[in-house]
Amino acid sequence: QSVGEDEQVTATMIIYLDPSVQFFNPVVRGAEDAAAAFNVSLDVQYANNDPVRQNDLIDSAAAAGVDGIAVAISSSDAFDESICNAVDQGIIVIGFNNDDLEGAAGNCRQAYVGMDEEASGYELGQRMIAEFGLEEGDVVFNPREIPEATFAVARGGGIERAMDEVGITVETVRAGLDPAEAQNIMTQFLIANPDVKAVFGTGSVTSTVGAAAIRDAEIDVPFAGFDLAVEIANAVESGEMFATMDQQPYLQGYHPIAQIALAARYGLTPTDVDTGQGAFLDQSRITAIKDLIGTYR
Amino acid sequence: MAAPLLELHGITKRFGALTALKDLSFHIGEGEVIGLLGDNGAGKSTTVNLISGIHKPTSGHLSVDGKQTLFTCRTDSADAGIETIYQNTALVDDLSITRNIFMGRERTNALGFLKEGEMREIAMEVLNSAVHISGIDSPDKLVGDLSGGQKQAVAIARAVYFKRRILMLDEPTSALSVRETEALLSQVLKLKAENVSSVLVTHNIYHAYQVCDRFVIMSHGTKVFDVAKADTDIAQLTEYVVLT
Amino acid sequence: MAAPLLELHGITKRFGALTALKDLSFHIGEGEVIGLLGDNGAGKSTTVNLISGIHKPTSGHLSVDGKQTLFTCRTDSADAGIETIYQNTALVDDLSITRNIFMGRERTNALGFLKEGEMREIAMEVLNSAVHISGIDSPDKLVGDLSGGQKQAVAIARAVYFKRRILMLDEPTSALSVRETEALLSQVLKLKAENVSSVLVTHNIYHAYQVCDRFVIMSHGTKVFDVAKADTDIAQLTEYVVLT
Amino acid sequence: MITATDSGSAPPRHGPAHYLRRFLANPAGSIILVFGLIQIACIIWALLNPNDFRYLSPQNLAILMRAVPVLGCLALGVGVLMIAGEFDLSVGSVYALTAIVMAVQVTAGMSGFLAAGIAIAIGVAIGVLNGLITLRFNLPSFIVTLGGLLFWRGAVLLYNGAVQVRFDPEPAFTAIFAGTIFGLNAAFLWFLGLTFAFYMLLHHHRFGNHVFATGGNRAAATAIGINTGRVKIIAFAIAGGMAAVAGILATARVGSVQPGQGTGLELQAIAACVIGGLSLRGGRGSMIGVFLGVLLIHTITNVLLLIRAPGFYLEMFIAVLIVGASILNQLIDRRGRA
Amino acid sequence: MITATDSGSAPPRHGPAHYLRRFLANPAGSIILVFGLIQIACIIWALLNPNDFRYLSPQNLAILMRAVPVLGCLALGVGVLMIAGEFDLSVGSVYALTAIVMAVQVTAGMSGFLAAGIAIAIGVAIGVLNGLITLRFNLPSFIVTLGGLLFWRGAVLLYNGAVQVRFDPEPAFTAIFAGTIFGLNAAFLWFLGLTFAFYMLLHHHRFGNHVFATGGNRAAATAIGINTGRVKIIAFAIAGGMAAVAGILATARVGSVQPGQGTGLELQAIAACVIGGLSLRGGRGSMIGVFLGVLLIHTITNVLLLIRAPGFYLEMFIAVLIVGASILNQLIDRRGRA
Ligand SMILES: Nc1ncnc2c1ncn2[C@@H]1O[C@H](COP(=O)(O)OP(=O)(O)OP(=O)(O)O)[C@@H](O)[C@H]1O
Ligand SMILES: Nc1ncnc2c1ncn2[C@@H]1O[C@H](COP(=O)(O)OP(=O)(O)OP(=O)(O)O)[C@@H](O)[C@H]1O
Ligand SMILES: [Mg+2]
Ligand SMILES: [Mg+2]
Repeated sequence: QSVGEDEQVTATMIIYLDPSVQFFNPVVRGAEDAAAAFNVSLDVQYANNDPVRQNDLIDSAAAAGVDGIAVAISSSDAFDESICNAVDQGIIVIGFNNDDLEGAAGNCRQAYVGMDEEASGYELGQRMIAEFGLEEGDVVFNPREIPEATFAVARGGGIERAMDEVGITVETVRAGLDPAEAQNIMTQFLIANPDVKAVFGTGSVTSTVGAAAIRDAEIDVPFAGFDLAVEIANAVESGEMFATMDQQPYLQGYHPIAQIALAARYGLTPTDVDTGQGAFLDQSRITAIKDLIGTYR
Repeated sequence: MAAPLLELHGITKRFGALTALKDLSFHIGEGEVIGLLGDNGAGKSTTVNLISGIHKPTSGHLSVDGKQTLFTCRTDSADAGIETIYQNTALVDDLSITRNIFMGRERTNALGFLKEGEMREIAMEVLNSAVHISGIDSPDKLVGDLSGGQKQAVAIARAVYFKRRILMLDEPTSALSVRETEALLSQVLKLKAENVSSVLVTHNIYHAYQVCDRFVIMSHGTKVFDVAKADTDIAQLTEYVVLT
Repeated sequence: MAAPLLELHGITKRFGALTALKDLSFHIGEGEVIGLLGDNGAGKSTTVNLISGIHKPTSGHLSVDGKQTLFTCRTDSADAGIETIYQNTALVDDLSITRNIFMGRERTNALGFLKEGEMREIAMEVLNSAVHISGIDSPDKLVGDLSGGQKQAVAIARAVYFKRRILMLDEPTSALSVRETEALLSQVLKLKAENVSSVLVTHNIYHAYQVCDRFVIMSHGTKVFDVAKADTDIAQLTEYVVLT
Repeated sequence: MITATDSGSAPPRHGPAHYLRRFLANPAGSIILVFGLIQIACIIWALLNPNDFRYLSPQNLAILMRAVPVLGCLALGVGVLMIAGEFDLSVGSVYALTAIVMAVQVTAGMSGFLAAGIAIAIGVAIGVLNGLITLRFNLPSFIVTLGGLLFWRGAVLLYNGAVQVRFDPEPAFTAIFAGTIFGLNAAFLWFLGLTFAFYMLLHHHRFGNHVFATGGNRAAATAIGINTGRVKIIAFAIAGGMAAVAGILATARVGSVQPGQGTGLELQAIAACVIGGLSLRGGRGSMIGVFLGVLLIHTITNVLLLIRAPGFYLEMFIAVLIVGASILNQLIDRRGRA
Repeated sequence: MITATDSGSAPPRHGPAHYLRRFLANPAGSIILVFGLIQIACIIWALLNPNDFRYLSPQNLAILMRAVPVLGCLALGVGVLMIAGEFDLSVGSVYALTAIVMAVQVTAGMSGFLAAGIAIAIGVAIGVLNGLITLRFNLPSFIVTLGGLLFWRGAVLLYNGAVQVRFDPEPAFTAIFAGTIFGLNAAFLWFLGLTFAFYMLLHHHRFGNHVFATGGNRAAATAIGINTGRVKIIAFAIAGGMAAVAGILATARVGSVQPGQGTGLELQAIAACVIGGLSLRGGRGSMIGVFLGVLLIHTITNVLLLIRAPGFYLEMFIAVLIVGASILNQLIDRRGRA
C-alpha cells in the first residue's frame, strides 16, 4: 500500500465517551502497545458522548490525513457518512467496542473488534437466575449511571431480556457518575423497596458502590455487575459480589491499531475479532486477574 | 368649568407595613403649573410614580377628563398624555443618548427597523434646544459616561420632546447648574403657554414660586395645604413645608 | 502661614479621549470651607473623586500638609483624614442603614465580630442629630427602600460621623428638603468651628455663599476663578458660573 | 465643550491610532481584532507547513462549515436572551428533545419540513413556558431553566426511551439543511443568514432596542413604557426556537439522534457569548461578537485536532486557550479605552 | 414619622400576622417556612404509613446525614462567592482533583490528615488563582472558572490517569470524617459546624459585611474604602477550599475516588444557593438559606425514591419539585412583603 517499510503509519483512535471513563484504560494501553510494536504514530480522541462531536473528530482525522482510524461505532446511523467518506479517501477504518447494529452491511468500516454487550448482560442475568433461584414475580434492581448511554442500554437490555423470559421485573434508576451520589441513590431505593431480590450494576460506578449500598440499606441480597476495578475484584473475591462481566478491552485497542499498520504497510485485509470469550469472572477466576486490572484487564 | 385634566381621588398607597400615601386627593387643571412640595419622604415621588402608572394605588382612583380610570402600567399614563421626568432619571446606562431619548417610541420604517439617522438628528436638536447642557458633544455617547447633570438633561430632553398634556417633573433640577435650571423653568412656562400642564416637585421653594400657579404641600403621605399662588407667599409656603 | 491641608498641583485627568480635568491646581486650608462651583460637566465630581482616591490623575500630584503624595485608593485618602459624600451616594441598597453607615469601619470585638447593638445605637443617634430626616423609623431599614432624600441623609450621616480633617460634599443637598438643607449647612459651619475643612460642591450659589469662605469656579475642566468671600459677591459668582 | 485635542478650530487630522481606537470603541471591536490575529497566525502557519498543518485544505474548511452552525445557532438564541438579562440552561435538553421528536415523526412518515416546523414550534413553546414561569412567579431564570434542563432531558426518555433514532427525511430536506450550495455548506449558510438576521434585529430594529433596554435597566425600561415582560418572553421563545434550529441542523447532518446528545451545550453556548463580549448581567454585547465567539471556540478545537494534540488532555488545552483569548481580548479592549 | 398603624401613642398590640410578617422579613424566613411545611408533611405522612413511606426509618435518617454534607459543603463555599458577586464553575473539578491527590498520597503512605490538609491547600490555591485571573484581567469569573472546570478535570487525568483510586487512611481519619459521634454521622456534624461557622462569618463578622457590600454594589464599596479585590479573592479561596472539604468527606465515606466524579455538581451547588434565596447578581442571601436549599434538594430526591417514583424519570420529578418549591418560596416571600 502507500506506506513504506520504514515510514511511520499514522492512526487516530476515537473513543465515544470522555477521558475519565476507566473502561478505556486497557483499550488505550493495547492501542499504544500496538503502536509501539508496529511503528505507528497514534493519537487518541474522545467524543464525550456527543455524536455531532464524534463526526467532527472523524472528519478532522481524515482532514489531517491519517492512514487509519479506529472508531467506536456507538450509533448505527450517525457516523455512516463520515466513515464512508474517510474510506473513499483511502483511509482504513476499523470499528471497536461498539459496532453498527447491522454489522458490515450498515457501515463502510472494514472490520470490527469487540464483543456483544447485550449478550453479556443476558448471560449475567441468566447466571444470576440460576445461581440464586430468582423466580417469576420477583423484582430486581438495576441502577444505571447514564440510562441513555449505549453501554447502559445494551447491558441493561440484556439483563431485561433474561429477566423477561422468567417473568421477573427490572426496576431501574439514574445513578449518575459520582460514586458517593450513586451510593446514596441506590441505598435510598433499597430502603424504599425491601422486596428487591437481586441487584445488578451496569457500569463501573454502580458496580463499585453496589456492595456498600446494600450494606447501608441493611439488607442482604445478591449483587453482580460489569467491568473491572480493584473494588469490584475485592468484592468478588470476598463474596460480597457474585460476579462481574469483562470483555477483554486490551484486545479492543491492540487489534485495530495492529491491523491498520499491517493494512497500510502490506495491504493485509482487516478482519473481525470477537473479544467476548471468557467474559464471566466469579470468585474462582478473579484472583488470577486481579493484578492486571487497569493494564491488561 | 370643564372637568380637570387629571384628578386623584382618595389615593392610599402602602409598601408592606409602611403607608406612603394616605387618602390623597388633588387635581391638575388645563394649562396649570402645580408645585408639589413637602419634606423628604413625604410621598411626592410615590405620587409622581402613581400618576405615571409605575405604582398602583392600594385604594382610591384617578380620573382623566372627568372619566374614572386606573393606570396599570406606564403605557396607560402615556395614552392619557402624561410624560414624566423621574427622580432617578430612568435611563439605561449602556445605551446611547439617542436610544435613551427614543426608548419605547423609536422612529421606525414599516418593518420596525430603526431610522437611526433621523433619530440622531432630532436628539441633537432637542438636547441643544430644550436644555443647553454643556459637555455633550455627540448623541452617540453612552449615558453611563455622563455627569450627573448631563444625565438629568437627557431625561428632561426626552420628556420635553414627547410632552403632550401633562408633564411631571420630579426634582428635575437637583443636579442642574444655575443656567440650565433657568432654562428648564422657562421651558415650563413656554409649555404652559402651549397649554401643557406641569407638576413640579422640588425642594427649592423659590423655583416653585417662580413658575407655579398653585401649590400642593404634602406631609407624611397626606395633603396639608393646597393653595393658589395669588393667595400665598414664599414665607407662608416655607412655613408649611418646614413645619408640618 | 503653614502649608495648606491639601493642595492639587497641575492635575490632568483623561477618560479615554475626553479630558475631564486640565492642569487644575487649588488648595484647601485648615478650617476653610470652599465652594466648588461650575456648570454641569465642568469636572467637579471628577475633582471630588480624585481627592477621595477613587480616580487616579493622568498627570499632576497632590500634597498633604506640604508633603507630595498620590492617593491610589480610598484608604489612602481616608488616612489623610478625608471623608466624602459622593454625588451618587455610594450606598449598598441591599444592606441596612446601620451597616451602610459603618461599612468598612465596623465596630468589632477582638475577633472581628460585629458589635451590632452598639453600631445600631450610634446609627440612630447620628441620623437624628446630624440630619433631621423624617420617615426613617429604624436603622435596620434597607437603604434601597428609602426615598431619594433619605438616602442622601444616610450618606451625610456617615460622612459627618467619621469626619476628621476634610469633608468633601458633592451636591449633598440635591435631594434634601428646605429644612434638612438648612440643617446640613449649619453642620458645615459647626464643623468649621471644630476646625474641619469642607469642600462644598453645589449648583445653589446662595447656599454656597451662605457658608463658604472661598470659591473655586471650574469650567470645562479648568479653574477659571478662585476668590475669597470678602472679595466677591453673589452677582459676580453667578456671572462666572453662568458665563464661562 | 470639552474636546480631546487642543487643535483649535482646524478640523483635527487623525492618525491610525485614532482609527484603531474608534474601531475598538465598537462593541465587537476587540473580539474582531483577536479573532483576526488568530486567523492570520493560523493561515501563515498553514502556508508555511501545508503538509503538517492542513488548516487551509478544502476538507478542513468543509469541517469548519459543518461543525460551527450547531453551537452557533444555540449561542445566537442564548445570546439574545442574555442581553435581555436572563439565562437559559435548558437549551441543550430542548435541542435533544426537538431533534428526537422530529426524527420520530419523520420515521413515522411525516415530511421532514413539517416535522422541522413542529420541532421549532415545540422549542418556541418551551421557551415561552420558561418565560412565563420565570416572570409570573418572579423566579430567577437560572432555577427555572435548570429545572427545564432536567425535565426535558427526562421527557426525551419518556417520549421515546433511551434509544437512538434514525433520521431519513426526503432528499430535498437534507439538501437544504446539510447539502452544498454554491460550494458552501448549507447549514453554514443558514447560520450566516441567521447571524445577519439577528444582527439586524438586535442592533437596528425596535425590538432589539427594547431587548438592550430591558437587560440594561429593567426598572427604567418599564418606567419609560416598554413592556419588559413581553420582551423577555419573546427572548425566551427565541432561545427555545434556536435550540430547535440547532437540533434540525445537527440531525440533518448526522442522520440520527441520540437521547443524551447536547449535554453541556448550554454552558458552551453561554461561554461563546461571554467570549464574544456579552455581559452576564445583560444589556451589553453584540451579535457579531457571539458569531466570532463561536468561531473562536471552534478554531481552537480545530487547530488542536489538526496538530493531533493528545485527546486525553484536549480539554485542558482548550481551557487554557479560551481563557488566554479572553485575556487578550480584555487587554486590547482596555487599550482601546485608555 | 410615617407609621403603619393609627394607634396613636399607645404601644400597638401585635397579632400573629404581625409576627409572621416580621419572621418573613428575615432573609431566610420564607425558605425556613417552606422547608418546615415540607418536613411536617413528610413526617405526618411517614407516621401514618410507616411501612410504605420509610421516611423516619433509622436507615433513611442515616442516609440523609451521610448524603447531605458533600453538596452542602460545596454550596456553602459557592454561596459565599455568589454573595460576593462571582461564580465558580470549577468546584466540581476541584472536588475531584483534591480527592484524587489525597487518595494517591495516602496510598503512597502519607497520613490521611496531612493529605487532607494538602487537599484543602490545593483547593484554596486554585480558588486564589481563579480570583487573581478574574480580577487582574477583569474577566467574568464565569469564563475563568469554566476554563478551570475543563482544566482541573484534565489535571486529574494528567496526575493519575483515568483510574479509580482506593482511599485507605488510618482508622482515626475515617472515624473523624465518616464515623458516628453521639449517634450522629460525623460528616453531618462537620457540615452543621461549618454552616454555623459560615453563618457567623457572613452575618456577624466584619468580613461578611464586606462580602455583602462587595457583591451588592462594588463601586460603592470601593468608594467607601473596602478592598473589594481582596474580599473577592478570599471568597474564591473559600469556594476552592470548601470544594476540597467536600472531596474529603465524600472520599472518607465511599473509600475510593473516581476521576470523573463531581461532574455537574457546580450547577447543583448554585441551584441549592438560589433555592435558598441567594441572588445570582450577588449581595443578597443567607447561609441558613443555603443550608436549607441543600436539605430541600436532598429531601425531594429522597422522598421520590422512597415513594418509588419511576427511577428512569426521576430527574423530571426532581425538576418539577425544585421549581415548585421555588414558586412556593416566592409566593410566601411576596405575601410577607405585601
Ligand atoms: N419601594 C418602596 N418600598 C418601601 N418603601 C418605600 C418604597 N418607595 C418609597 N418608600 C417609602 O415611602 C415614603 C415616601 O417616599 P417618596 O419617595 O415618595 O418620598 P419623597 O416625598 O419623594 O421624598 P424625597 O423628597 O426624599 O424624594 C418614604 O418613607 C420611603 O421610605
Ligand atoms: N467614567 C467616565 N467616563 C467617561 N467620561 C466621564 C466619566 N466620568 C465623567 N466623565 C465626563 O467628564 C466630564 C466631567 O464630569 P463630572 O462628573 O466631573 O462633572 P460635574 O462637574 O460633576 O457635573 P455635574 O454638575 O453635572 O455633576 C463630563 O463631560 C463627563 O461626561
Ligand atoms: Mg422623591
Ligand atoms: Mg457632579
